[in-house]
Amino acid sequence: MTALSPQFLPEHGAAVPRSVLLPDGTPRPGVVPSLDDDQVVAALELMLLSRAFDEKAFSLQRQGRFGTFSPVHGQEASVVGSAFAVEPGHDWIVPQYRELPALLRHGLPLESFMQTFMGDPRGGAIPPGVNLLPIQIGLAAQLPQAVGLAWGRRLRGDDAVVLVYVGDGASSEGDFHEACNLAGVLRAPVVFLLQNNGWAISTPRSRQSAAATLAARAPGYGFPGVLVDGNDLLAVHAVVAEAVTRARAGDGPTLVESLTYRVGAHNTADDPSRYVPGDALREWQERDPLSRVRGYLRARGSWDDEREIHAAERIRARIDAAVRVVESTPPPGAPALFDHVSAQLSDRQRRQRADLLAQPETT
Amino acid sequence: MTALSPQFLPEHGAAVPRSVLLPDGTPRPGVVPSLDDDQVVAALELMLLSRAFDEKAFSLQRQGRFGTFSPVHGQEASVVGSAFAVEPGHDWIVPQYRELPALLRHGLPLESFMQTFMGDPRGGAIPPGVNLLPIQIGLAAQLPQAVGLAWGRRLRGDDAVVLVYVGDGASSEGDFHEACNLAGVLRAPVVFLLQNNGWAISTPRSRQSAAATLAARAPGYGFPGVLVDGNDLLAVHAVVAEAVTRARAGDGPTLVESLTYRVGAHNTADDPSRYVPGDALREWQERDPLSRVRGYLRARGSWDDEREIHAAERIRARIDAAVRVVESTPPPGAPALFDHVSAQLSDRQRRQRADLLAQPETT
Amino acid sequence: MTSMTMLEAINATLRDEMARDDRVLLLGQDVAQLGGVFRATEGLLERFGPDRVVDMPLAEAVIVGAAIGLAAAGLVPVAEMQFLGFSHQAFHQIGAQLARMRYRSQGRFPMPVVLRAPFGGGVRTPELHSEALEAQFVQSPGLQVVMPATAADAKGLLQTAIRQPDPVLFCEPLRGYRLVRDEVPDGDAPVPFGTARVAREGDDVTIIAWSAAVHVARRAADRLAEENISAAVLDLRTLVPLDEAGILDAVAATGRAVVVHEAPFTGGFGAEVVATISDGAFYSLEAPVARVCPPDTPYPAGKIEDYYLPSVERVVAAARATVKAP
Amino acid sequence: MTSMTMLEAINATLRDEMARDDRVLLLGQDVAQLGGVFRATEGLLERFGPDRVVDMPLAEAVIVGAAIGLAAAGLVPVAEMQFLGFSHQAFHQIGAQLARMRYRSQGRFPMPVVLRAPFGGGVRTPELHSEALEAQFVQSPGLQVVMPATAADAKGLLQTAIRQPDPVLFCEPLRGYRLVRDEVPDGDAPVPFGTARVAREGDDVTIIAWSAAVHVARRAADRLAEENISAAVLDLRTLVPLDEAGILDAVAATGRAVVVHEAPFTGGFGAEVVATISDGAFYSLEAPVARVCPPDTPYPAGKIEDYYLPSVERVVAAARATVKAP
Ligand SMILES: Cc1ncc(C[n+]2csc(CCOP(=O)(O)OP(=O)(O)O)c2C)c(N)n1
Ligand SMILES: Cc1ncc(C[n+]2csc(CCOP(=O)(O)OP(=O)(O)O)c2C)c(N)n1
Ligand SMILES: [Mg+2]
Ligand SMILES: [Mg+2]
Repeated sequence: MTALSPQFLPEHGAAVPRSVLLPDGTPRPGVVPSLDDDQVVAALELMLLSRAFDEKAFSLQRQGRFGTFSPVHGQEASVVGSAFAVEPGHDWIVPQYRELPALLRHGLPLESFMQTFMGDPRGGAIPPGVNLLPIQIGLAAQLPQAVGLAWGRRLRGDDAVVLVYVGDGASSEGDFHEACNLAGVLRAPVVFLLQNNGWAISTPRSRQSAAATLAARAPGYGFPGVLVDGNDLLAVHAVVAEAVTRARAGDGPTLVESLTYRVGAHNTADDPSRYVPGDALREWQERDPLSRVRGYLRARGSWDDEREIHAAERIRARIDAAVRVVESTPPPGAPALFDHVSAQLSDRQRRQRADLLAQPETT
Repeated sequence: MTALSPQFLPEHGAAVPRSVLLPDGTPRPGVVPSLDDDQVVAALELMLLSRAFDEKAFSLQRQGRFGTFSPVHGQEASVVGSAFAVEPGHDWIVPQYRELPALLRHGLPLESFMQTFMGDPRGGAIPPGVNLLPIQIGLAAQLPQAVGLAWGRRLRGDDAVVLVYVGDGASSEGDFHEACNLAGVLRAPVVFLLQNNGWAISTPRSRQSAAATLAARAPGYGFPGVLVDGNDLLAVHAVVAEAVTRARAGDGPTLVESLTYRVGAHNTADDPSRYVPGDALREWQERDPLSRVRGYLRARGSWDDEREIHAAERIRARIDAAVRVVESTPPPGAPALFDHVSAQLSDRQRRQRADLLAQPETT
Repeated sequence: MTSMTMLEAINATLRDEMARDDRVLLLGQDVAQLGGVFRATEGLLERFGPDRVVDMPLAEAVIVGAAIGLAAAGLVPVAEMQFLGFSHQAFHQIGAQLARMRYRSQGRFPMPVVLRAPFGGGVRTPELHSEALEAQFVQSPGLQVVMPATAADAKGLLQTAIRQPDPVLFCEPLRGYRLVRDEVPDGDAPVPFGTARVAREGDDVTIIAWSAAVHVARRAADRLAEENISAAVLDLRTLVPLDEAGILDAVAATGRAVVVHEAPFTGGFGAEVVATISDGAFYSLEAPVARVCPPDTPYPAGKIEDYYLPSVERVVAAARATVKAP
Repeated sequence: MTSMTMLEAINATLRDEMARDDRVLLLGQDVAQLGGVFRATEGLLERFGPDRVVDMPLAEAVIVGAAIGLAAAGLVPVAEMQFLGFSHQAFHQIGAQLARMRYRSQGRFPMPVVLRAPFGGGVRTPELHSEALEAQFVQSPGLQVVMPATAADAKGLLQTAIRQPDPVLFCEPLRGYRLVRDEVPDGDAPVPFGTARVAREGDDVTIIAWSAAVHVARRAADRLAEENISAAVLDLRTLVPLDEAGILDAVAATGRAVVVHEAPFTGGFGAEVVATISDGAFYSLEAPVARVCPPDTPYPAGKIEDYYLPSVERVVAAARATVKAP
């Protein structure tokens, strides 16, 4: 009885990722890059910083000088390309936890980020004018907040756009649905940047959802969805920039699924060799997002070995300086437990604070 | 840069509802009804019972003899058509709270249902062999449970299908998303019957979601979605029967959006005149699901005034008998607080129980 | 002073606060067009328009989550949970998010958010509508838990809740909405958090309660007076912050106490009250503090609700036993 | 007897229970292929196959909700919340659904469901991983709350949890996973719920604790012994059901008590313990029961975690003061 069969089929969720650059960095014929060469160079340097920081964080962690950290490795184009589509100081970024370069671009001091991963509560401080919500550990909880923020900024009369990150794993949480749905109803100026990196710890994307793509969820919320090659800096940038334009114009949210890969461990405590198939890993390693940008810039004469070496030096110096700063910062003391808990401590909290400070040293 | 624009657009979520009968009950040319006349008569009688019970419940409630009750009025084809597509005693029904006739068909005594709405905990008892989960007040919470049930029955080796109901309002809850997504991953034998009756209390469907249809969410979970005219008994039945067949065959879930209308109050405590536009109401009253079935059966010589009168008498007698039974049942006493809380009461609960029974009468 | 029901006091206070501060906005299920299922927000859509009184999709987590974002954007959201029981759907956005945002951001994002939520027994609701869940929220440092018993306090505490910069769970007793009526001060009359109210003076025993149970306690005190037992009634008003000094003073004066609440016994906030008294008034206490509250069973169906809830008789019996204790 | 860590005991018990009863199945995030982020379920996928050890999508509410449905279908699900903190995302499926299903269906659907959840401090986790949330679950009548401190109890209580027919929240202390090692009985050794364990005898003061805090209490008792204070340590093992008689006996023997836990002070389960003692041992109590627990502040970042958690020194100081009290 085909006249009665479903109008919506699983295969309607399939799509070919949008892309701008071929794997070697050659632009597809006919596409006009949405970033000029200076911008692409700046983006590449941020990607290089991110890659270098990953390595540094792992080595510090192995020495007990850093906490559990989730590297960006493999996803640099996805994070940086999207972050370059919003304006620091005006637009907002709401992170999950694997988006260091986006936070840096928006003005978070590297030192703050490091402090957080070194267990110092003061790392949570976000300087005034830096338009970020804190990194989020409760997966997908950032999404309803991002929608409220976008809505609120519009009510307050500015045209800021909120770019919110979420993982493929976190997209299974109820908060993802509730947030997308509300954003659609309100036509809130928000861009959902779903980084599909193939994994949620050990759970592969195929086990996370039977959907052909996660971008296909967008029509179910009444707004556009786009699947983009997440290892293609220029494609991610262009697609997100278009979404930002729509949002700013009052045309509502977009769901961007950035198809990328977590090339390495979930975090410093993880052993991916227990579950990641070797060939998939190799295949994605070959699609390294940094190489693609290098290829693109080299062909345009805007990048070469010398620049690479200088960039690496500057990056190393910046990271080392940050390590020195945070390692030489005196640790917080017991009173920090009570700092910023609320505008005013209650009588009971004040007594607890006094008692604690009067206590013998803890061992 | 159209080569980069979204592959998924809001308009991809639109669809024309599947239907079998024209408003006057004439079958569309070429469609073969999926129920024979005896079945349709049985369905109509159940719809009539439901309508009659709605009225009775309102009048009892006004007299203080019944609690807050949500009528089925307007949605009878949607509830009954879908319930007729599953097999009592083998398949399972997991209700929201507005599906009385489905529960009756699956074997719940009318008396139990009434007891529940009269505040008697014993109404919650579901007789062995009656394959129902309890009605659900925590909206959408039934959906994850239904998926687990479907999965579990398959693990236990039977081919039962679970038909779970959910409202358009409840479909905004995170549980809707999590349940659909898991069902897709597991290819669980479950049919999601989303009754879009236009309202969640006072909140119109247009304010609930910007999606063109809610059925359009299915590809985002990797299974088929179908929009059906929910006031068309035969269309709802056919569409759900097809989904049940798929589920039973191991081909996974289906999301059925049944487009219908709540013709009346949300419940006995509600005043819809505060928010329901009069013309919408009139329009839908004209699309009464009962009339359509009557028209269909009359044209086939299987229904007439005499049958209608007899049915009404039988129904009234059945309802009156149920009212008598429940009103003459002695009320539960204080010990009922402790019945079925757990297999064994703890020492503390036993003491609480003894204390309570020793207490002076409550006023 | 104007005589008002709690519902009228809440409605009027929301209206006045919205008029006073244009950053205040209301969001929730059915709050705008319908004016709330209990009419707590009636007339506010008409007065303040759809940008400030907003019907939300049926999804509690995004109501709270959006309120967090709105607060981060500089607004003062007052969100309604249609019933406290359904705040469970938003639980992860409350303790781990809303309550911690100021701390997590080290002061960058204070959260002037009020979550209003009706709850409580005695009105024969369907399942999950009546549960007294306050004790599940007090372990969320950063969140204040406010439980008015009177119309005057509903106003005064709601004014404070909206005006101070930290998040508040504001629990409104269903039973009190239309049944509780008292004299409400006109104009500004914010009631500071953490100040319990002596609802009745007394010498022999102190009955401690909050929300609707305060009225049970008062009726019990009336009954006890007939037996020549003079019972004081202390209305805590806010559980977090807790008026420890107020509790200890009230108990020190009588040496005996009874706590009354609608939540189940084990782990109910009554335990904290007993422990607070034990900590601070151990040596002046002449008898164990009695707890009058429901047993450790699920909130029951309407026909047996009265057996479950603390009754005047049970409070009287407990107070009597406490007073008679050696 | 075999010497095992808690993690080994849990892994072995899951394995044995799955072998014993083919209705038992495991579900959770990363429990199958990876064997759990802590390896609690390591080797079980290989042994029992993908129908019985199931990696779930990243969504806690549907993990608990599905477990409810699985139980209704006749299975015995053991679901893992990757961390107790994320059970908040499933909170509405726990107290209002899982715990009430037997009651709601008047006995038709018992819920033999175990929710395993690691939690607790001392291991420098990222935010939201360490919170001690037990007090938020004890107000869910129908739900049992189990908190083993030793490897032997992890086994014995988990055996009971899986075999008895009602839902259990089974909280596993992160700090104990690899650090706690003790002699675990071989074979069947279920530990009944509601029976506290005397972890150490003593005459002067009774220290009451559960989960990882039991070890802090024991170390404090060692330290107190050096001062000639003889401290008993009582490990509650299960909070619901609560071993009231065990508590009262232990406190009656010494007349003095200290409660230790990792959850914030106000409304922590310590309050219930104090209130239980106040109810039942008022006249034998010689000093107020002290509570040693974190302040009413959010669980902090790693560098200040040690200031927050109850330390041996703070327990010693509290016990000493309690013993010296007039
Ligand atoms: C609500 C919640 N559940 C579980 C976890 C534990 N957890 C931390 S990271 C992670 C996987 C996240 O996967 P994804 O969202 O795809 O992000 P990715 O790590 O790939 O960037 C899990 C399960 C958590 N932090 N929050
Ligand atoms: C989780 C939850 N939130 C809120 C409510 C209060 N409530 C009861 S019915 C209802 C509207 C339900 O709308 P819908 O799902 O469309 O079902 P319908 O009433 O139209 O059949 C609401 C908000 C609830 N019962 N559960
Ligand atoms: Mg991922
Ligand atoms: Mg509806």
